[in-house]
Amino acid sequence: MSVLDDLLLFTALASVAIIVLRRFAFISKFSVVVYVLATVLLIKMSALGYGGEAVYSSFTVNVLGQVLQWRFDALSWFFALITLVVALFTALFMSGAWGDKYRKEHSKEAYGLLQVALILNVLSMLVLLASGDLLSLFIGWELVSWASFMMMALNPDKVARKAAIKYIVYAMAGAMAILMAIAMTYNMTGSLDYVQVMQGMAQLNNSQIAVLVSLYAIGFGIKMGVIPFHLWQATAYAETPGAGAVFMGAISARMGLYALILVIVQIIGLTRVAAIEIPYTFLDMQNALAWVGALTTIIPTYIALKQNDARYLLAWHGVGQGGYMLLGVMIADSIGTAGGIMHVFNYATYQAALFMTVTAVIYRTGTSNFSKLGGLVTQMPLTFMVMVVSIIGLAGIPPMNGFVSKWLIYRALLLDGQPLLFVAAVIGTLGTILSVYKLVHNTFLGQLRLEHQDVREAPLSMLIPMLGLAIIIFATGVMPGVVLDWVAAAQIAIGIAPVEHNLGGIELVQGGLNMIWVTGVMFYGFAVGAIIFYFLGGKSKHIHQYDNYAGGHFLTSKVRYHYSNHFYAGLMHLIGGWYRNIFIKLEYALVSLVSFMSQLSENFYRSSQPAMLVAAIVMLALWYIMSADGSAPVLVQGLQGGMSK
Amino acid sequence: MSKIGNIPVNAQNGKKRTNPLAGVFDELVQFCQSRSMFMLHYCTGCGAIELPPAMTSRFDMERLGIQPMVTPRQADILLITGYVSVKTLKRVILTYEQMQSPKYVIGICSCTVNGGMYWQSYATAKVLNEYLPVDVYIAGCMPRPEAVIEGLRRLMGNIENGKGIAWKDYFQRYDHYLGNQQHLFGNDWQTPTDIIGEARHYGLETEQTCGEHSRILEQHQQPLEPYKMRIKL
Amino acid sequence: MTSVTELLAELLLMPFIAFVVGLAMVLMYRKIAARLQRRIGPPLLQPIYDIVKLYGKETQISHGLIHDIGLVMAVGGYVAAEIFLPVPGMDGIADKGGIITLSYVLMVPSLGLALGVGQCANPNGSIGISRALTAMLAYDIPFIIVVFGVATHYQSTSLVGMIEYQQIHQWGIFEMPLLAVAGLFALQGMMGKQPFEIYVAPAEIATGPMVEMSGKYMGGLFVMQTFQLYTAGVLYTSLFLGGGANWFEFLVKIFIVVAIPMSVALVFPRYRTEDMVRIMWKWPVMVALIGIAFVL
Amino acid sequence: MDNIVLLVVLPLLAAFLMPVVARSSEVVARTLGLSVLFISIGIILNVWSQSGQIDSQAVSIVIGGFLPPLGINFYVDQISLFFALAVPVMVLLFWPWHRATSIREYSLMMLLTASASGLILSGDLFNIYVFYELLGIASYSLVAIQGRVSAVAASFRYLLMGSVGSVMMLLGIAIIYTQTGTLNLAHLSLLAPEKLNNMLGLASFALILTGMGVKAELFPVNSWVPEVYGSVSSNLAALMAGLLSKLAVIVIVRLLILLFPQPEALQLMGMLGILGVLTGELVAWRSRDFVRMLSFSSIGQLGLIFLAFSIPGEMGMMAGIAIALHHMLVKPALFMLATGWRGAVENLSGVARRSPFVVLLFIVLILSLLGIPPLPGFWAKYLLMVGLSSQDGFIYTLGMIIVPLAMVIEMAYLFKIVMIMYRKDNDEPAVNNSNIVDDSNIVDDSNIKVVQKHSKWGLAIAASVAAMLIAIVLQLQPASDKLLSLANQLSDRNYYISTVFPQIHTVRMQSIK
Repeated sequence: MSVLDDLLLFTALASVAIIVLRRFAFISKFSVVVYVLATVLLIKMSALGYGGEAVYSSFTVNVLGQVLQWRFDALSWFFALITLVVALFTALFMSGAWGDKYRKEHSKEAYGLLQVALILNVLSMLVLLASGDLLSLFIGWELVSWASFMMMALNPDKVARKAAIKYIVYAMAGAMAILMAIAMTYNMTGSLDYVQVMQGMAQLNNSQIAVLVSLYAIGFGIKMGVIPFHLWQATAYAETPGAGAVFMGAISARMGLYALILVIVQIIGLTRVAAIEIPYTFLDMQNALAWVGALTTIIPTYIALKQNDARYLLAWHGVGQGGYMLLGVMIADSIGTAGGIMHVFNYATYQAALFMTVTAVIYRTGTSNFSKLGGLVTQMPLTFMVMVVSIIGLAGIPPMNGFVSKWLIYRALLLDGQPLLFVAAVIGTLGTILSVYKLVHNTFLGQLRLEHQDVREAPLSMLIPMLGLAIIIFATGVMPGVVLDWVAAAQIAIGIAPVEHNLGGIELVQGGLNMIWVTGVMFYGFAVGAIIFYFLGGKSKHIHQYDNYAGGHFLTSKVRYHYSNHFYAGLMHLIGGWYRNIFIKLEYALVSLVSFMSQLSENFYRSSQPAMLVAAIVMLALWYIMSADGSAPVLVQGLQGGMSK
Repeated sequence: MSKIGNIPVNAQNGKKRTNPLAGVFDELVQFCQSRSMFMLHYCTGCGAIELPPAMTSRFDMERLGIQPMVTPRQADILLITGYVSVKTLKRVILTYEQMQSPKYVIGICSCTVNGGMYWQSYATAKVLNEYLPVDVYIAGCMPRPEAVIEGLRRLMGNIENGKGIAWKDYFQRYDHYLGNQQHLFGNDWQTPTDIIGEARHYGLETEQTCGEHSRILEQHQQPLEPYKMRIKL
Repeated sequence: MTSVTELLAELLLMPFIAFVVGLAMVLMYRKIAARLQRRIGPPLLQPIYDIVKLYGKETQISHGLIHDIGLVMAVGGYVAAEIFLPVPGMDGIADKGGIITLSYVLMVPSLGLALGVGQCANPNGSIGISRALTAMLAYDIPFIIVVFGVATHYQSTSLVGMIEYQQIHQWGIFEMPLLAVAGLFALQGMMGKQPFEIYVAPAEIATGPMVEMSGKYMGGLFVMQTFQLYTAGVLYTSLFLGGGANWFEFLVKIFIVVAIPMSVALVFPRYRTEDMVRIMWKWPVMVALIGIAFVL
Repeated sequence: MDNIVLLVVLPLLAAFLMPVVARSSEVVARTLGLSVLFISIGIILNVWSQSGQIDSQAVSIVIGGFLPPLGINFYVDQISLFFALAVPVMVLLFWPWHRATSIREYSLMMLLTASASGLILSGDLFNIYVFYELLGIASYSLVAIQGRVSAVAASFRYLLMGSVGSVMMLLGIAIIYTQTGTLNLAHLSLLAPEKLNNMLGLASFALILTGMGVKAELFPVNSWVPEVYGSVSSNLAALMAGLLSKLAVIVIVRLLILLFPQPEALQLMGMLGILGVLTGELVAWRSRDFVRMLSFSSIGQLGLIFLAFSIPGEMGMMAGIAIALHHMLVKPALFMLATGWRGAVENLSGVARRSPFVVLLFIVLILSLLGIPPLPGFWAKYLLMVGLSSQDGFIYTLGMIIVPLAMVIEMAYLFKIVMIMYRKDNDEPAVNNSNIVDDSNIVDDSNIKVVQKHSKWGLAIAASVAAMLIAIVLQLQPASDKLLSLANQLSDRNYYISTVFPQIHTVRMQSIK
């Protein structure tokens, strides 16, 4: 029994236990204990994070001439760590007041099912991460998809239901693309074992690789929600019930990136991918994928900018941030890949924290609609603080961790000489800054609404995981070396030169990054600012929000003196017309096409003279077969020939 | 240009200051205050037309460190340029109360001094300093830019000499001003600003700050305590 | 590694120098404005008078803790940014950052200010911030293209490295004239001066972000403005004009750099937000892209 | 071993005796059918247990003492034995107990049993035709006897199509006979490479394919399916969709392997399979009626089976058998669940709250049907995909694209139902049944009763199927080995020939040496 066996077995048993015990009140505490223990088991494998040998499971299955096996390498370990940590925080988050309220509003069963969905998601992700060959990868992949579906389907609302169905259709399409690719891989290389496939890939020609890469990229890309498959994700994650959205938003879609790194970077190898020229463009396939990443940062980010609901805004950013990861990985040098992989960790921390803050706001106010919020900072200061820390991370501004990974990606693009991709990435970041300000402003700043005057801070059980995540966001921002160690190990595992790093960041001849210095100087600056502010000026008086400049107007609670609607009006005057819903129309066209074909087929099945139709078809077929031979009377000849015998 | 005598202001010049900077470099701060004045010109009447020439190239107020500002929060001087109708006065008072001390009021044109040609109007407030502590009046119908600048220089001199303390009067004798305001606007008069609270906060409260009029105010006043940032789980 | 004294000197002196130079730049701006309008303009020490007066206010309003912290972040962020900007003789810490870091550190004050203004609960302020962020989106795109081109050309993201390269070889403005032009255009937006100052629009949204700022809050913004002008000047000088071998050269350069957009600013009216975005995304971006094509 | 013949004879006898016996004693007549079924099962189990070798070795049973090719024989190998067992078992499972069934229906069921067993066991082309006709007659009548107007109409359509089919099949057989002069499969198989490996052979295959295809729900000749399944009882639908279609498929495949070596035959079948998958799933996507949806899904799945069998080589055979067996398990179970859920899918709103366990069962079944790992359906689909990708032809490439698309569409409509079932807001039937059921002129919905309760028997069947699926997952390794041996045996022509003509085998072996 290896530690991996222990981990998988433990999680599986825990899933069973949670399924059985889901209606009991202690299930929330129980699940927290489960995730703690699972994390401990994972930490027992922490040698992986520092360049240790891969851990194999002793459990294998022989089926149809394939050996299914499971193993953990540094990359899986890294992703598994994120998964378990996020799950732990999520479980903590939902264990207390939030869970009680959810139980009250829905039912014990519903809460139990949420716990079940969480553990099943974790289990399926661990199975996916542990996969040791393409077939077990696919099994894990499908398990993850369906576990996610279960989580999404827990929300009984109509919108959520529709989103869940949409998700699963997309996921199925992706899975089918992967299945096609796996079948082709098997036939081309004669095996599905990673090592053998890797060797077999060397024998393939470029067009074969091109087909495989596109199929795998489509399959994994659908899960990540890359352009043009981004439509499903935001609604689905946003509508997942509170704590579920925390988990899903933070890590679920990243499984796509894991598989993509594993298959396209590690097994196929980016040099092979880069060797494929795409006809009629100046791009090779690697560049094309990088562009997909870049577009994925831009388009969803700007869709997020238009959202009027905090959950949707965050979920759309989730899609957009996936683009950075893909972009980083596709730069293919050690810095870029490090940025892409590290961004998974950073993203998971701040996205989880952000979803938690929004859930906390919903918990207290019952809404996440920007038009119905505002000014909550006085009521929920700690939640606000966590949100600020996280949005600084999301926007990629120092000293939070999101900056480091984005810096790596920018740096790699600079070194690689990719001006347009660089600009695209920056456009994405700028859009992010715009929309995170909208998020924090419309929720927490501005005028407090009358009905929210008695809103209280989020309960402690929700605050603890939020603050914990905020600390992680800051700490890994100041000391990115901690995460970069793991990232470097993962890079070795996927066959890329590890990034040269130290505790504070990157050592580079042509300009490195030392976050300890940056943070130090920034805090020195803040200290100077504070001294100037607090010791050089007089006493200030804290005043009521209605004591406000309104051109001489007398403000009362009857007048809503708050700006949240149509927040970036000026910008939208210009770019508003660019939101043409082209992808939605594309999707609709596809559905219409299917519908049209379906109608055609139905007409066939309904035709009232089936027998005549059949006869006609058969006659046609016969005529074809006969005439194909060039001699029409072959039937007659044949019959005569037969008789004469 | 006629000489205008001092307007009676009953402020006591308490030495207590909230600003540590001012405590140390009292003179310096007063000097700077006199040399840097941001004015909010409340263009109530015809006098406003004299301000553009005063600001632009012909007379160039910026030589004196005077420049226009937009909101009461940023401004030091409130220029009332013309007659003040009752309706306007409400806004003027709100604007004044939203300005940050030290703050100064300058009444321009005769209308602000005694109602001027609107003396007989039922809808005009006649004497501005019944409602606000006016630092300087600049009489005339209308006063020329030279007169305006002269008035401003007078104010600068006052500030530099530590005599520009009319703003304290408003805090210290708030009840008096409030009474006049209530007399004009009716007893349900209230601004969203909390002058009494401010007076207490900055230690400017005297026995005349509150009185019978502020008691009337308290009876119907909307609560003005700011939302405290609180961590109440 | 710099010695402790040097470090301390940099930490203390660089923001202070920035402040003093920035004050002079503010004065220059007001003087240029006055001269262009045929006025005399403010006295020599007017910027100091203003700041001292604002800090010397007896009363000032705060809309809450975030209002205060926002101001601290705004000023503090710039203080930090100044330390990352290399000046003659002091570039020890600047070497730790680099141009990408600097660009993002420069967003911290904006973010701080945005948060502070948000808590002021005044829609004019929020509108101002929404416009300011839009403006940032507008000018940062040409600026970042320029940064990319420059960093590619010098094969470095370290400002110190870039300056060294230019002092050995040739000024960037001669090697990359198109990028320099585009950079100047972006600088105009970055300084928030005339054609692109819709976000303060005094008559329309009551100076936008500054609407509720009084006393030391406003004073903080004035300090921030000095830093802002200084940063713009030094950044451009470091990228294109070879930094400064000595202080005199350096100061001359940065004052000239700042004076150009200022002079341009005062003969222009104001663009609307969308027009600003449009013009920023069209001309400087185009010029910068052509410039990059030459660099690559 | 020779008892195997009884599998055909006994039910046939029973079928004819039952109406006669019923005149004297109805009880005896009713028990007669059941007892015959039990006897049949007993016989097969006996055979199975007696000769352990049957498990791996095929046997040819000569009937009447005349040796093939002159005499007729039954060919018993693993797959035919399995289906011979499946016939009585499934007939028993879906026996029309629960109603006051007329003795005629029992009689017809016996006829169905006999002909189905005969069909799978026959080693002779003409017998196959005869049993096929018998099977047809039994099923037309069974459909018609359901008593509903819609059932009669559907039956007529079925009859029409079936008749055309049998004529075509007869024509095909006639061509084969003129070419080779024999009808024994083994003998034909010997002659096929030289005599049937031409256009004429292909034509005869096309004719037989379309003829048999009527039962096997092959693409152009399957438009009876939705009407028939929609109007008969779920039991009969389960039997027809689950068992009879697979029997026809297996027979077609056997003929294909033995008689038609040309690749065009495979391609033809593959093409029809693809069309079946595509149209079936597409129409199912539009259906608003639960049973119709299942019927079209069944057409789609049969298309998959044809496509799988059209892949040359062992992989295709394995895939075909796997999908066929899987569908044989899952589809009847789904039809069993449909007993409680007839009518418009909109009416299923809120079902999950009333009967959560049944819905869970339904989900497990459809997940397997969709091929979600690690459920058995996945392995079948995996084999199909690997098989398809291993081939080069246009058909297979098309199949590679169409099959995943069809799966996505299938998933979309099946999970639309699941979501409706879990809907909370609307527990009342959303719309009046008659408005929603497809306005097809054939379905006479006035007679469809919305039964809101499942029979316990049906649920038990569905539950045991689900349990079996999970059991297979736990026993993947033995299951895949078994599948491999089944496929090997089915695809080996020489093995068939040498089993029927042991002497030829030895002669060949010697000649090779």
